[in-house]
Amino acid sequence: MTRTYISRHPLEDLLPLEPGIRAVDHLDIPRAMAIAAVMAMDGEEAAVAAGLAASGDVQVRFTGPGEWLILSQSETPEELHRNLSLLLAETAYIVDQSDGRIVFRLSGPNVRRILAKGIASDLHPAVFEIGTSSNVLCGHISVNLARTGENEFELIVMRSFAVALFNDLRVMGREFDLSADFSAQG
Amino acid sequence: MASLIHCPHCGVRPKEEFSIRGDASLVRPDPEASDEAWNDYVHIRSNPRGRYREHWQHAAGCRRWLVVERDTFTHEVFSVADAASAAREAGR
Amino acid sequence: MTAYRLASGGLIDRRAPLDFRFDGRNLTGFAGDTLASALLANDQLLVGRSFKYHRPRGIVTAGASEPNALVTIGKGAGSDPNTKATVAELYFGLDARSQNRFPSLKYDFGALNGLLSPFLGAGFYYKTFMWPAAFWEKVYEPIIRKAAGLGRAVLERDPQAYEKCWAHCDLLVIGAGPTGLMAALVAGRAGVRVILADEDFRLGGSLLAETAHIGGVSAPDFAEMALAELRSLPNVTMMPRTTVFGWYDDNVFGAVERVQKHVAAPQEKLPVERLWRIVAKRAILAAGAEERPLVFGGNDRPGVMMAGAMRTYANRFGVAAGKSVAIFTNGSAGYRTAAVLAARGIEVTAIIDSRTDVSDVAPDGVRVIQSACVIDTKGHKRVSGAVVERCGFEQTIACDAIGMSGGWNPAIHLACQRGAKAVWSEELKTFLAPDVGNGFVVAGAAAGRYTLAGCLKDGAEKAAAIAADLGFSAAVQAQPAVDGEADPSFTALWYSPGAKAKAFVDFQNDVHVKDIGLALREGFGHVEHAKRYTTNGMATDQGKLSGINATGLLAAMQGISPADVGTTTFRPFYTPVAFGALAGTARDEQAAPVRKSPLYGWAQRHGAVFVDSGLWFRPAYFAQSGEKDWRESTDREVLNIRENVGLCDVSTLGKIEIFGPDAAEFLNRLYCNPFLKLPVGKARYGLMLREDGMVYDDGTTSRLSPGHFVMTTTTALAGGVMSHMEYCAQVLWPELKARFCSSTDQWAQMAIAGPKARLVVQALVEDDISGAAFPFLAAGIVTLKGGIKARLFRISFSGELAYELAVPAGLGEAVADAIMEEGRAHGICPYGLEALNVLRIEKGHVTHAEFDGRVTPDDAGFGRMVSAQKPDFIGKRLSTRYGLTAADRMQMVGLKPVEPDQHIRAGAHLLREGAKPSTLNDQGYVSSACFSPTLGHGIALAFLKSGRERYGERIVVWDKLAGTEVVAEVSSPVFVDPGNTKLNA
Amino acid sequence: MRYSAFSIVKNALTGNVNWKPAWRQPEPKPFYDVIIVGGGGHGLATAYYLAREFGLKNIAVLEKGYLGSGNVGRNTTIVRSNYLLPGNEPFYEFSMKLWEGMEQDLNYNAMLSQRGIINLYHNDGQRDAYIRRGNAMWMEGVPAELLDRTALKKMLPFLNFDHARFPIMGGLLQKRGGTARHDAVAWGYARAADRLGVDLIQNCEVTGIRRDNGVVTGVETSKGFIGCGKLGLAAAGNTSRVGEMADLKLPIESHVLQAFVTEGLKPAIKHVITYGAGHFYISQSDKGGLVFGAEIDGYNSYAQRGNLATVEHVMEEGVTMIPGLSRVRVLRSWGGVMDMSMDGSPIISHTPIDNLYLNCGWCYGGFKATPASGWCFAHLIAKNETHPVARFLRLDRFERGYPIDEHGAGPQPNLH
Repeated sequence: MTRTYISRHPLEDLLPLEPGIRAVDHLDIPRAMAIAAVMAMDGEEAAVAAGLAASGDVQVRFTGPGEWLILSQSETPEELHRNLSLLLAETAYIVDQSDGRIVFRLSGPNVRRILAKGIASDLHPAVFEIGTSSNVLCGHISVNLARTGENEFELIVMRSFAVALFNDLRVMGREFDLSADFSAQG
Repeated sequence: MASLIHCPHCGVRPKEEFSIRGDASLVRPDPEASDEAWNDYVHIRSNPRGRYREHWQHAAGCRRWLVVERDTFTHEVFSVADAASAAREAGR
Repeated sequence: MTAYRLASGGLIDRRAPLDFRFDGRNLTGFAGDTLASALLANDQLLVGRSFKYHRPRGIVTAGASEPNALVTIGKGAGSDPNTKATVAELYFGLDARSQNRFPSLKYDFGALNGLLSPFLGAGFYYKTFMWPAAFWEKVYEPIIRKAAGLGRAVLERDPQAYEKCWAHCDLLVIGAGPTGLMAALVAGRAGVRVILADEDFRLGGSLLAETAHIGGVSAPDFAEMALAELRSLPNVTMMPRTTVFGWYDDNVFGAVERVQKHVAAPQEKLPVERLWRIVAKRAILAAGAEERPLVFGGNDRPGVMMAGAMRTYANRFGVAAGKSVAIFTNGSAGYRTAAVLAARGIEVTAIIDSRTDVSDVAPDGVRVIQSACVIDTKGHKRVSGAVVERCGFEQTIACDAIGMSGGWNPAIHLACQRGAKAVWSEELKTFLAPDVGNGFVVAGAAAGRYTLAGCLKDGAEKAAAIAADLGFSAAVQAQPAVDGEADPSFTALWYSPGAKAKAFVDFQNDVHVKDIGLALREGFGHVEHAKRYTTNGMATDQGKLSGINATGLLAAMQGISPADVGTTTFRPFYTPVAFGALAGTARDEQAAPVRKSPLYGWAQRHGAVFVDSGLWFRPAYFAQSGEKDWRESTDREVLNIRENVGLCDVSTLGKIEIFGPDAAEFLNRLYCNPFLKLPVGKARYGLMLREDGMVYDDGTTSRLSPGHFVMTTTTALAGGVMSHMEYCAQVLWPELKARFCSSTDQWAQMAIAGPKARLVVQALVEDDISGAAFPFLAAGIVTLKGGIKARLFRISFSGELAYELAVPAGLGEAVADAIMEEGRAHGICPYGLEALNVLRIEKGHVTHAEFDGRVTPDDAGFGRMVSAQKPDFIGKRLSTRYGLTAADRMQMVGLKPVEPDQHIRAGAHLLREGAKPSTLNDQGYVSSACFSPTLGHGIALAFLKSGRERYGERIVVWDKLAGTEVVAEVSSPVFVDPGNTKLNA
Repeated sequence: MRYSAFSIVKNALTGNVNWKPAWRQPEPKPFYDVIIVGGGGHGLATAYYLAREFGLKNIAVLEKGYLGSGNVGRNTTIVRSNYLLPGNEPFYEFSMKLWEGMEQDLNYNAMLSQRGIINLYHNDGQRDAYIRRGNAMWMEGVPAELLDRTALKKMLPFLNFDHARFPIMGGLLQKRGGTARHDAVAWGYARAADRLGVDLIQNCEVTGIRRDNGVVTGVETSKGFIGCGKLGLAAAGNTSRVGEMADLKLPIESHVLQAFVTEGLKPAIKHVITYGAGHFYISQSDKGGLVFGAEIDGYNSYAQRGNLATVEHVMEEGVTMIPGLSRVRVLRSWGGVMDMSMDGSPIISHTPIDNLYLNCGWCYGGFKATPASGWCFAHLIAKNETHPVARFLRLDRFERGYPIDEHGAGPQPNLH
C-alpha cells in the first residue's frame, strides 16, 4: 500500500504567537522553502559564484569561501537540486538542506536594536549593506544573517536550533512587542 | 585580539565565534620522520612571549581555519590568513 | 523643609517630593536627589559601620568612590547589598537598610573590636589564632567570618531580568562633564558616530555643581544647552546611568546601564540592567578627577567629608553638609568650597590650611589658620569639633562638619586596566595615565587639567584631532569664556603630623597610618605587599580614595619619591558589576540552547521520558502505564527488541557528507582502519584516533557513490569531529580534493532493531531488502512506498538484525508513525537510551564510557583494526610509543558477578582477591554496568590490567563509595550472540 | 621573632613598634649550593624544605618582582586532593597532609580552612566518572563521599535545583578540601626559609643560564652573575622563557586564567563548589568576598589580563549554578599566566642538563600543590632522585607514552 507523508515545521505548535496581532516589528516564518548547500570544487569557486549570480529567482547566501546556501521559494527541493546540478555540473557539490535549515524573516523599525542583543557585527547600513549575508553568532546559536532591506533581515538556522532561536528572538524583541507568525504565502 | 578577530572571509568578529587550537608554526612530520620529530610536533611548544602564530577556527562563521599572527603579551594582531592558503604557500 | 535642606537652589524638583525609608524610618526627599543627599537632608549622617572596628561612619563623598555609605536597597530576593547611597538615584518607596551592625546602627556590639584594636593591627591574623592548632577552624575562624563581610546576599532567585547588547561607534566619550560634553559636541558636529556614556543619572558631571559661568550662562545651563544640541544630532547616542567598567583588547569597552534600578515598579519587558559591549574605533576618557582625602587624626568621624562633596551637595542637591563647617585644606580648592558654602548661607567656622603664606582669599569673615593641621576630631556620631595644632599650640574649633581637600587624583583607572603603569607627575603631585596608544585618549581633569577652561579646550581639541584622524573635518570654535575660575593648585600633604587619634587611610577596611608603618617595618614595603598585608585599597571602592595616599605614605615614610613606590595594579571593574548584568539572558533553562530532534514530538506522544545529552534532549525510556520505574520500562524494551522489534531515534548522531575524488584517501588518513577500498553501497565501522594514538571517536561511514561518502559520528563529538576534519583538510592536507558539510539536521534517522525488523522495514520500502539483496553493512538510497527517497543502512548497535532509516527531517514524525503502524502486528515498541545502553553492553559494544580519551584501540579490543599497511593516518606514529603498547595496560573485558543477584556499579575499581586496597594494587575499573534482562543478571564492561589474558579469573569489584565488594568472573566483553548470527540473520 | 600569644600581647602593649621584618633583604652572594628561580609559592616552599628537610645551608631564591608576585598571590586559593589517576592522587594527598600541618610547622597562620569541596554532577556519565574518581581516592586512603540530589539539597539549598538547564543530580564531596589564605602561604614559607638562612633576593631577574661543558654553573641576573652548584626552575608561567636560556624544549604553553572576587558579604557559601556542566568554581573568603573562576581564555598569553567574552561566560555559569548570585556585585577580576602542560598534569623532573632541575606544568592547579611541590622538588634537588609520590611527573613521560591525562583531552593544553 502506498502512503502519503505530511511534513512538519519545528515551530508548528508555537505559532502564531498571538493570532491576528502583527506589531511594527514582526517575525515572519516561511513554512516551506527549498534550500541547498553548494560547495564549489577546488579551483571552481569563481565559476560557481558567477553561475549562481546569473541564476534567476533564487537567493544566494554566503556561508564561507566557495560555499553558499541557495534558497528558492518557487521550486521544490528536488527541482532546486536538479536545476543547480544542471547549472553547476562538474563544478560544485550540492546537498539538499531544505529540511535541515529553517528561515526567519525579521522586519521593522527596531530590527537593528533587536539583533544587537545577540549579534556582535555592526549592522549600520553603511557597514552591513543590503544584500550582504554571512554566518554569525546570535547569542549562543550560529545563524546565517542576510540584510534583505534597510530594516529587513533574514536568519537561517539549523533545524534542531529553530525553537531555541525562536525563543531567543522573542526575548530580544520583547522590548518592542515583536510579533511572529508563519508566512502568508506559505 | 582577545576581543575581536578580523576574519579574512567574514570581517571583524567577536572572540566568541572562534575556537582555538594552538601553535600554527608546527608542521606535521613525514611518516618516516624520527621519533623525536614526531614527539616535538605533538608535545613540544616554543611558547614565546611575543610574536606567535596560532590556529583559530571561525567555528560560528565560515568554518575556515585561520593563522593568527599576534603578540602573546600585548595581544596585538599582526595578520590573519586562511590556513589552507598559508599551508599551500608553505609548499604543502 | 528638613533639617539640612537649603531653602532654595539645587537641581532637584522641589515640587516632586519622594517618600522613602531608611532603617524603618519614613523620610522624604526630592526627584533629582541621590539616596545620600536625601539622607543628609534628613540629618541621617550616620549610615554604616566600618569593616573591622565597626566604627560609626558617615557619608564622605558624593559619588562612586564612597567607602562608607553602603546600604542594602530593597527586600528579599530583590535586594541589592552594598549599594552606594551616593550614586543610588532616589525613587518613591525606596527602602534602604544600613549594614554590618548588630543590633542596630546606633548601638553595635561589633564596636567592641575597637577596644581590641591594638591587637588587631595589620597582618595580625597571620601571627595568631594558631594555638591550639584545632582552634583556628573550630573557634576563631567562624567568629572572624561572622564579623567580616558587609551586606547580606539572600541567594534567592532574582525576580528581575537582564540583557546584553552590542554597540559600535567611531568615538566613545566616557564622562559627560565639561571635557566629555565638549568632545562629544565637536565630534558630533563633524558627523562622527559618537556614544557619550556617563554613570550619573544626570549628564553634566562637575558642571552640575559648578558656580562659575561659561559664556555668560551658569554651568548647569551650559550643560543643558550642550545636551540639547547633542540630542539633536542623529549620529550621537547618549547613555546616562551607564558605567563603563572595563577596557578590553581591540578597544572593546564593557559598560553596564542601569535601566530600571531607579523605578518603583519596573516594566516586565525591560531589563533591570543591560550590559553593553561597545566596539569603539577611538575613545576619550573624560572621567574627571577625585578629590584626595587628608589623613589626620579622627578623620573618619561622621561629618568629615570631602570638601568637593560638600560643594556638590550644596549646589546640585540644595543640601548643607553641616550647619557650621570647618574646612581643612592643602590647596585652593578648600577656599573654593568655603566660598560656595558661604554663598549658600552655610556658616564656615574656619579654614585650616596646611600651607604657609598663601594668596587664596577666604570668604568675608571666615577665619583662616595657616600652616596648621587638624590632629583630632571631637564628637561621636557626628563631629562636634576639630582639634587644630599650629606651632605646637592646640585649639578646638567647634563645627558639625569638616570638609577635607587634599588635592586631586585624576580618574585614570580605565586607561591603566590593560597593563600600563601610572606615572608620577612631580609638577601635579599626582599619578597620570601614560600614553596608551591612539585608540584611547585621556582628556580634561582625568589628564591633570583641572581648570574648567582647560577641560573645555582639551576635550574639544582631542575630539577634533580624532575626528580628523578618522577622516572627518572638525572645526574647533573658540571656547566659551569661563569667569570665576579658581586656581586648583595644592601642595602634597600625605598625612598631618601629630595625630592624636587613628588617622585613617582606607575608611572601609579600617587601615590607618600605623598599619602602613607596621607593614613597612615588617618588610612589606612594596606597594603590593603593603596592600595585601594591610588590606588597604581592597575594599569595595578599590582604593579610589585610599590608594594614592597609601603610596604617598609609603614614600614619605621611606623618604623616597612616590614615583619609586608606584601604584597597585588597576584592574576591572571600575566599579562593581552585578553577576546578573554580566550573565544577561543566559541563565536557568536558557543557559544553553536546546537542540530538538525532528522526532521529539513523536517521542513525546509515546510517553518518552527525556534526558539531556549534550545540547539535545533524547528519550531515556518510554514509560508505559503500570511501570513503576525506569528499570521496568527499560527491561521491557530490551526484551522486546531481543524477541520482536523496536524503534529508536538516532537523529542526533552527527552526519557528515564527504565529496570529491580524494574523499576515500581523506577518510583513509583520518581513520586508523582502511577506507580506500570500501565498495559503493557498503558501510564500515571506523575508528578515529587523536595524533597521540588515543581513540577520539567512532562511527560508521558509508559510500553512496564513488565520490560521495556519508559519515556518522557520536552525538557527543559531532561538532568536534567536523572541526577535526576541517583542520585535517585545510591545515594538514590542503592538496586533497575533498569537501564536506554537515547534514545532521537534514535527516530524521531511526534505528529499527530486532528479529522482526526486516518485516517492518520491508513493508515500508519498495526496494528488496532481503538478506541476500541487502546484507549486513549494506547501505544505499531506497524509495518509500509513496515515493519518498530515503537512506537505508544495515548497521546494528544492539547486536540484532537492524536497520537505520534516514528520511528528510520534516517527514520524520510521519514516517515514524508509519513504522509503528506497520510494526504493531510484530509487537514493535519505541525504545530509548537506557535500553540502547543495555543492548550494547550485552553485545560488548563501546561508547564514550569506554573511549574516555585515555584508551587505545587495542585496549578496547580493536587492535586488529589498526592498519599496519597504511603509510600514514592520524595517530599512527605515536600509537607505537612504549607506554601505549605495554603489556600491563588495562584492556576491556566483561564481568559477571559470581553471585547472580549481586550488583555491579560503573566506577567501581578492581582488586585481586585478597589484595589490600591501594593505588599500587588497583587493577582497573568498571566503565559500564547494567542488569541484563536477557541473561537475568548483572553484567559489566571493565578495563583490567592485561585483561584479555585473564578470562575466567575471579576479581573483586571494589566500590568503597557504595561500601560494597562483589566477586566477579572476568570474561569476554561480548555477552550476547558472540557468533553474530542474529546480526547477520 | 617567633609568633606566640605572648609576642602578640607584648607588642600590642608597646604600640606594635617592635615587630621585626618578616625576612631580610640580602644582597646576592657570589655562589650558592642551590639557586631556585622563582620566588612564588613553589620556589619558596622548595627553598624551605631544602633547608629544613634536607639540611642544605647555602640556598638562594631569585625573584624578578616581589615575593609571591606570581600565581600564588593571584588564584582562587582552593586546596584539595580529589584526583582520579595514580600519577596524581598520591602526590596531591601528600600535599594535603602537609597543608594540615603547615601552620604549626611554619609558625604562620595560612588560614587553612577545610570547608569541604563538592564537585557537582549533572548526568549518569558524570556520576559514573565521579564514582570512579571517588573510589580511586579511597584506594589511596583518601575519604570521599558521593552525595545524591536529596543530600545535596539539604547541604546547598541555594543551588539551581528547579530551573537548571543541566539538572544537578548530586556531587562528590571531599570534606578535607577547602581553602587557604594565598598570600600568607608565600609569606609563611618566605619567613620560615629566611629564618633558616635562605637568601630571598627580590627584584633579581634571571637573564641567562651559564653552562660549562653541559653542566650548569650559575645564572646571569639583573644583579650580576651568581654561581650555583644546582639550579632549580620554578618559574610557572615563565618556565618556557627561563628554560630557553638552557635550550630546553618544553611541553608547556602559557595561558591566561581569570579569577574574580565579589564585594564583601556576610557568610553565605560554606563549601568550595564546582560546577559540572561547565567549569565554574566558587568559595567564600574569611573577609566575606566570594572568590571564583572558570576556564582559561583559550589562547597563549603572557598578559596577566583576560577578555570580556570569558568574563561573561564565567558569570553565566555562576548564575546558572546559583541563581541567587544574580544581584551580587563582582568587585575585581584579574589574570594569571598558567604553565599549561600537554596532559594537564605537572612536571617535577630531571632535565637533559646536569644540575638543572625542573618544576612546572601546574596548569591552574598549582596552589594546592605548593607544599608537596616544594617538598618533592627539594627531594629531587638534594638527593638527585625523584620522591616516590612524584615519580610519574617526569618530563620524558610524553615521548615514552605515559601521559597523566585527568580530562582525557589529549595533547592540547587549552582543553585541560
